[in-house]
Amino acid sequence: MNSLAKLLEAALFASPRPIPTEELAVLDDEASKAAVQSALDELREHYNVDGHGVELVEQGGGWQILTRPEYTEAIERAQMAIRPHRLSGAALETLAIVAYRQPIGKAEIGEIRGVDVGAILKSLLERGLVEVVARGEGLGRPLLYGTTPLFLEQFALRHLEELPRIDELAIALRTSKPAEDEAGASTEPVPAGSA
Amino acid sequence: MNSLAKLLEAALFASPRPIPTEELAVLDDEASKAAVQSALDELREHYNVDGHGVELVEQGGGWQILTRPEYTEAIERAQMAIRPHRLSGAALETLAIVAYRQPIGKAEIGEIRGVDVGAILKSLLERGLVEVVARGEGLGRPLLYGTTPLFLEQFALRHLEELPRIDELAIALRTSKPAEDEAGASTEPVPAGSA
Amino acid sequence: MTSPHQGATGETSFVVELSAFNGPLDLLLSLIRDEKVDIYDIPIANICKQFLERMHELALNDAADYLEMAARLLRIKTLMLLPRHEGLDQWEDPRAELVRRLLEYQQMREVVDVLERLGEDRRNRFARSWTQTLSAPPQAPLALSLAELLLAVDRVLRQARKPVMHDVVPRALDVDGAIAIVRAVLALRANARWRDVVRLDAEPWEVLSALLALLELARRSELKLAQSRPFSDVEICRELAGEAA
Repeated sequence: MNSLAKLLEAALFASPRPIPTEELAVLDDEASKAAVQSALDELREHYNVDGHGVELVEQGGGWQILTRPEYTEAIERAQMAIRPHRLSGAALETLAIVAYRQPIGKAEIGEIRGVDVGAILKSLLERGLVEVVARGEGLGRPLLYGTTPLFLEQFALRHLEELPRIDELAIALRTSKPAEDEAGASTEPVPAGSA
Repeated sequence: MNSLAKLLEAALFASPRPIPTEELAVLDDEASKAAVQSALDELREHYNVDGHGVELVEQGGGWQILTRPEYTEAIERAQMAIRPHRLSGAALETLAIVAYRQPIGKAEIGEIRGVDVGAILKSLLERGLVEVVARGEGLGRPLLYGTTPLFLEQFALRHLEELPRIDELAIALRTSKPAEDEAGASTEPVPAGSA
Repeated sequence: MTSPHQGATGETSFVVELSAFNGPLDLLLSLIRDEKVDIYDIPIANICKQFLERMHELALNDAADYLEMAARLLRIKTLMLLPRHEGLDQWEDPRAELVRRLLEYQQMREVVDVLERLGEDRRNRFARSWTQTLSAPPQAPLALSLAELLLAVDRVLRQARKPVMHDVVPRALDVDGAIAIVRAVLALRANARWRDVVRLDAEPWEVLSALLALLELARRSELKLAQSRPFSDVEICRELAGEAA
């Protein structure tokens, strides 16, 4: 490819929106509009002839590099198949507190964990594991959170009462096999006083 | 290019983040990890030999297509993309300490830098370059910080071990031994595992 | 920022000057470099004097971190003046701790140079900023196990201060929670129905909790319960006598 085509490729790749031909001409003072047009043709040809996963298309008032339609399905499928996401130790702790203390406000969770839990709570909400179940009393009527049916499903619980009582916890921990190996534990951000 | 290379190109084009090899392997059930690796090599070769405005790099825990540096200025001048701000010296110092000493608390960072690092740490957290990875022992159970995958990405590192080892630095100094027993910190110079 | 060398350029602003050095150790290190003195044998009186001068020039007199370092330097200077006892071979150099810190800092500055170079390289390349919306991006499935959750509970219990967590028990019924829900609903409107305070897929304990909550609130005259005919939906009406908001 000629150097103008390479420059256009880089610019089209980096730009967050389609770029019209006239704007592309700004990239190189010395390039005429005709030169830009022929460089675009060269780039498009190159993607087509050479066998690429992407193509150059003119749409939305400008030029864009798009992935070819025949690959979109595989990409979407792959996003589904991406290895299951493990919750971080911090997220699990927050979830545990919500499960045992619901309905509970953000401030109270933060007090127990000793850190601000806003971001973690947000991601648990997005994942559908907790939800707002009420508003609390007092200043600002804080949102109170509880666990969702999905939470029960994910942990294979029929209802919340199936969670061991705190005073039974030690026994439950001894009998239940910790998920997998140390792989899980090593990514555990919490300094395990136990493990 | 072979069809796997084209598929990988499409997937890499579709993602603003680096994609790890294992996730790329999910794109095609029939492709072995070796096949994915050789397709990646083919793609990288193609971009290099054939003269493209972009290149394939391995960094930040995965593979990513990036524009070649020689086009950056023109693209920025044409305001088609914006370069991220350069980090301040104070931010870089703090990052350097976190990278080498993680997990590390605010007080300890401040001691090494000789200044209070609260504000800097907050902005690094907001930028997603460091995160809370644990809580320390002792008074108040201080938060301990570590670097994120985004840190690797923004400094074009494949993993933390790519940073120079402490004993490779010109100023050789046995620093006070890191943490205590943290499994991660046992490999003296650079704590393993970015996770 | 590499080694920040800038002669005090006249009357530059406070902020600019502050950012010229990344802290007292940075300033100290630059003095040591400028004076070409051995870091292991710092002429402390001289360096201390210069440090104070630069602090003054740079208008850093109010910066706590710099003040602390100045105090430290003065203390070391005093200790160096104390007569050493001839017989005592156990003399500990008062500068030792400072030297250790300076070396540690200097080492870190080397890493900063590396990071700066790497960061600059990366800044010179653009990643794809426009992403094709394929379809709604599905979230990766979750891998969760009850054992993991219980371990998290255990950690929380270990970490939590006792007074906060001593009452952590699964509640068979959560009447307080249900009361909060009912009050929240009634805060929004004067009339509500059973279905407004109990979700359709409510667990039995939630249903019971809600029922007890309604009865309790009725007893406290915060609301009135009514049923227009048998088996119809229960109507919940706010009572003005309810407690002050």
